[in-house]
Amino acid sequence: MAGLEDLYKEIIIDHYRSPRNSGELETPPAKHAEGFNPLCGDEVQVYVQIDDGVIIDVAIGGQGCSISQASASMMSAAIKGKTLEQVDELIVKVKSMMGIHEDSLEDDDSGVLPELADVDLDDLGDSAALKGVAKFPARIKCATLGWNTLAEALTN
Amino acid sequence: MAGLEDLYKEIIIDHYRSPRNSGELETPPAKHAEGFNPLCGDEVQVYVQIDDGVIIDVAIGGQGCSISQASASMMSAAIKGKTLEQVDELIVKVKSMMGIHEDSLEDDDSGVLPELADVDLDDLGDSAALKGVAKFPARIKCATLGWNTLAEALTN
Amino acid sequence: MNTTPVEATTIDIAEIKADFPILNRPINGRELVYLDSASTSQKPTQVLDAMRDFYENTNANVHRGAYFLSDKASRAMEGARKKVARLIGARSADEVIFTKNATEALNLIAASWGRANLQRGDVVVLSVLEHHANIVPWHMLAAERGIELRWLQVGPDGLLDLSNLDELLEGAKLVSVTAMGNVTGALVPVARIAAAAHAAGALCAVDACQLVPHVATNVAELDIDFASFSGHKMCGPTGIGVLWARKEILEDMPPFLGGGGMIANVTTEGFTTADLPYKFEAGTPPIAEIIGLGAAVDYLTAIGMDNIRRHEVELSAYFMRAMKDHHGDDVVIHGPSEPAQRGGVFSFAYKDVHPHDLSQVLDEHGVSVRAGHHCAKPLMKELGVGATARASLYIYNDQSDVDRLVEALDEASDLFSF
Amino acid sequence: MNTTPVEATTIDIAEIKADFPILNRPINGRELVYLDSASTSQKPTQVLDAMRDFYENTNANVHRGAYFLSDKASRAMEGARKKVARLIGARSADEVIFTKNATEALNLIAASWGRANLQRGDVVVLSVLEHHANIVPWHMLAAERGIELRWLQVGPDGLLDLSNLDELLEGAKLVSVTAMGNVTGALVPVARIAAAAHAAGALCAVDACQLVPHVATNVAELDIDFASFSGHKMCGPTGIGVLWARKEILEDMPPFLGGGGMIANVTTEGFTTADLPYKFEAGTPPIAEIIGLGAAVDYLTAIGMDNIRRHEVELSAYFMRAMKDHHGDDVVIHGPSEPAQRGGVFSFAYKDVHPHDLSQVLDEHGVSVRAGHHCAKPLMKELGVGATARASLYIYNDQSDVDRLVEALDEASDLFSF
Ligand SMILES: Cc1ncc(COP(=O)(O)O)c(C=O)c1O
Ligand SMILES: Cc1ncc(COP(=O)(O)O)c(C=O)c1O
Repeated sequence: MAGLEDLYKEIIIDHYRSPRNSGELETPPAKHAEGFNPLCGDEVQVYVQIDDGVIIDVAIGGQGCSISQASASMMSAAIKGKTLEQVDELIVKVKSMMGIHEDSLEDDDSGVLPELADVDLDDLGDSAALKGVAKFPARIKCATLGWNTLAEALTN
Repeated sequence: MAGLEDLYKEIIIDHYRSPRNSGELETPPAKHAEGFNPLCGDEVQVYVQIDDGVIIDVAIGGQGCSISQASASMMSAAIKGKTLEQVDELIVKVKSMMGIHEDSLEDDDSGVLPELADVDLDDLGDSAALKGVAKFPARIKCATLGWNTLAEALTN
Repeated sequence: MNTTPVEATTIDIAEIKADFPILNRPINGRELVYLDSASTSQKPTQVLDAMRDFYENTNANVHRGAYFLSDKASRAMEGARKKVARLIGARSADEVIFTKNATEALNLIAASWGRANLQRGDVVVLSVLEHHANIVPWHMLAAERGIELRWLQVGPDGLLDLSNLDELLEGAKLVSVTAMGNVTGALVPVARIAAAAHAAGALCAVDACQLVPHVATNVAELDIDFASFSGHKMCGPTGIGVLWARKEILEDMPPFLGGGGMIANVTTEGFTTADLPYKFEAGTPPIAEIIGLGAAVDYLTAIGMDNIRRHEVELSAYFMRAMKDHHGDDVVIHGPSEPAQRGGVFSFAYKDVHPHDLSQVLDEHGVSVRAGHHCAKPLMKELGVGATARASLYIYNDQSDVDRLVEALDEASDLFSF
Repeated sequence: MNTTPVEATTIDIAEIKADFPILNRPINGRELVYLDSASTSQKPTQVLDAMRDFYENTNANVHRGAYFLSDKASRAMEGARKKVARLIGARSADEVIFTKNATEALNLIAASWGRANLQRGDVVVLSVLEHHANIVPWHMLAAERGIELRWLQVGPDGLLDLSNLDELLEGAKLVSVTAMGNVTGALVPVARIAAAAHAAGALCAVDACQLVPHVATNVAELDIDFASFSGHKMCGPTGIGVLWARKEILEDMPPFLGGGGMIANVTTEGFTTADLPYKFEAGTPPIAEIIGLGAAVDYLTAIGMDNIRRHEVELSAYFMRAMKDHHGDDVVIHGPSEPAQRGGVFSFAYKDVHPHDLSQVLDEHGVSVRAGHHCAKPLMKELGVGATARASLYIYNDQSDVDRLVEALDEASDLFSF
């Protein structure tokens, strides 16, 4: 089993203590979504302001564990100024970094961890520090909550 | 485990093959009830004609296994001409012969058979031959179906 | 265990028998011949070990804990869900809902999909082959909602009569049928019924209780909409059943039972539901039972579902031949006479001995055979009997078991001849 | 095992620990300290053996077979029903209905009794201490029927505020409350609430999930009308729950799920129901799980419910003292401060470390503690938190387990201090 130092990297604790882009944006014009992790009660709010296919502003809020809140903060920093296409790519990248392949019926574990795709972590910024979360499957939902909520906000 | 000869006594097979008092009575004046054993599909019909607290006529019908049908036949022979009080006593007697103590929360078996009450089997007539059924708990419901249906007919 | 089925051309029944400890148990001094698998199957050591191992090494509640044991338990449970999904050809594990038994799965369809989609006068088509589990929930809905039930009948040779299927389907919203009758073993052409249902604008629900344990099943190929089955009939434990349905359908259905695990949020004012499959799994799931079912799927898959079916068809042919050779017209077997058109489930009459008495006498010889209406009273009425004796076969039965039954019948004859 | 409880004055926890194989399991190199019994308990060898023995020697379906195994299985199941009935002081085993979990039992009350007895505008009184299992079924009924829900609040020290009970009960048909909160361990004066309910013409249902495993329970003395609990929280297996209710009430209730076993007769036209308790047990019951629950009742009874309660009160006192002594104001424990007014369930906050992170760090030290909303979001809102860490005690916990938790908290402090 992986040690806690893989999970609680200093940069993660830093985002947790001092979340970037904390706040709200006016809706409309901003898009907004609210994400719950029903299993542990984590909550994330995501506001994105889009102009001509580019995320020109972002704000986040919520409450929850260090991983969920730090991940949302890192996400907000990573997407600012990116095009929607770039953001879509980032979402896929983060998920495969966590070993998530939607709806796969293969490898039914029973304790074995999924092989991690050899993902190019460029562009992810601080989010790359979340790589270690994949070794703690119970926390993957925490780490992806912000990204899933972003995806929902974009389709709203 | 008890042998089949305790269950399938000759007199039982005889009642099964040639049920006594087979038929129907007109209702009213006769009282009637229909009993099901939902577990095995056994059915018994009981008709009783009561005059001044005495069972002056009885008829039975139904379909089912040898034990259920023979027991109903024996029952019909045992109650004819008896007073309602005597019939109530008979019902209790048959049940205790089977080791049934309604609603008792004691002795939760797991295979052990209940102690049989030392019942005086007089008045039961041929029904006394059903004593052996108590050793086959799965068949007790067959043996008591006729008697339970009688009790229901009397309260109708 | 292996997930890609390796199909041996033959299987060794003696080896399989050895996996089932109860089959070495003496009953009345004779080795047990268990012929009641249509009611519940026996369990192999592999399944019992998987559950024991779970309780002794992993036991914790699922989904709501970050700690090691809880996470491991959750993953073991979700792993089992995938195994079940693969076994029946589901597109996604999210389509697999765990219930306590097939009966709960069928009630879930009626109570959730039924209440949301059926109004007074709407038609549901059933068949007279159905088990009470696929009848009573619809009677309950009929009493509450005033829906109309229509019935497919059996034709000659005990097969379902589909000649008036299109007529019955007129205006129907659902047809809900068994894939294999639990009294006579009659196979039902589910794909054909589903196609007719869809053509008529209806959905098709299949009671797969007797199918999944015995015949390779692919819900996508059958093109059905719902399937229900029980773990305990397929070498798994009691206390676990499965509802499969197409995702689009499940997503539109309201929740069934309410409680922990099936919610996204709860306030004193109301609640919102969790995503599939959890929306339909209220409360602590039957965790060890789900893991046991996963082990049962592994067990059956390792033998190979096609091998299982082949064995049962061969043994069924032997069964019918041996009964005929030995007892001639004294034995009447209900249902299809062609082994290929049926499962290894044989309701039979023997002389005029009542089924209940027959079962008692056979038991005295160590042969376990069920007697009764088999929770199919409408079919009993069709057959014109109050009850039948029923012998049903599975992978751990062989010709010697059939021989023991055939011999024991002679004794019944003696006992009831005076 | 013994059925008349022999109450020893002291119990040997080391001896009890040895009955639970999982407690010898190393987690991250340390012996497991399991502090999540409020979620699910561990299982003693005696219970696992009883189930294995059933599967290996008796397994058959119940009630519908005359043969030896089926009869023996049926009697074992009914024997377990009597054990449960005796444990809770029921008048008759017919009052004990087996469900898949407590959640199903609570849904049964709402769906069957509720639909039959509640009309638009009728009032059901709940409390903010409730688990979602005793909330969501009533929300579902409210959405369907327009019933009104009223809520008892918590007062100081986390106990239920009963000052406006009579007011809330005005016009109420039912009050449904937990006997012991699963977040804070707060004991609820059920007998007093039941008396007030009856005086107001209402019935009283009790969620006894956290009571029956920990405190001697007598439904007749409490004078309540319904009680629900789960086997898996009281040393029994998953997949089994209990609904108890007074016979007169059960007899008047319509059936819940339909299918085999719960009918007297079925035709293509309709059906009639079987007698109690079977009327509410559709389909193949969780047979092995019922037998496992019976063995769990034997296990608890042999230790003695009063001894169990005494041990937990003592250990709770130690828990609160040790936390205070070691961590002072860094730890805040929610709920009653008096051990006699609570069960051994402790939701606590530690500095500003999020509960989820806390649980993760403790797990690293082999200490299993749950973090989350514990399926009690309305109470979380009352407490003003999104989640708590929760440590819960049972018979196999002792002071050394508490010590391990206390020490591990120091590590959390270190990790989150930069
Ligand atoms: C107070 C209370 N009620 C209800 C439940 C639900 O029990 P189950 O999940 O076994 O149905 C629980 C446990 O989770 C509980 O603690
Ligand atoms: C065809 C069929 N449907 C439904 C059932 C009900 O299954 P269960 O009792 O496991 O819910 C059975 C088995 O009894 C069956 O054979």
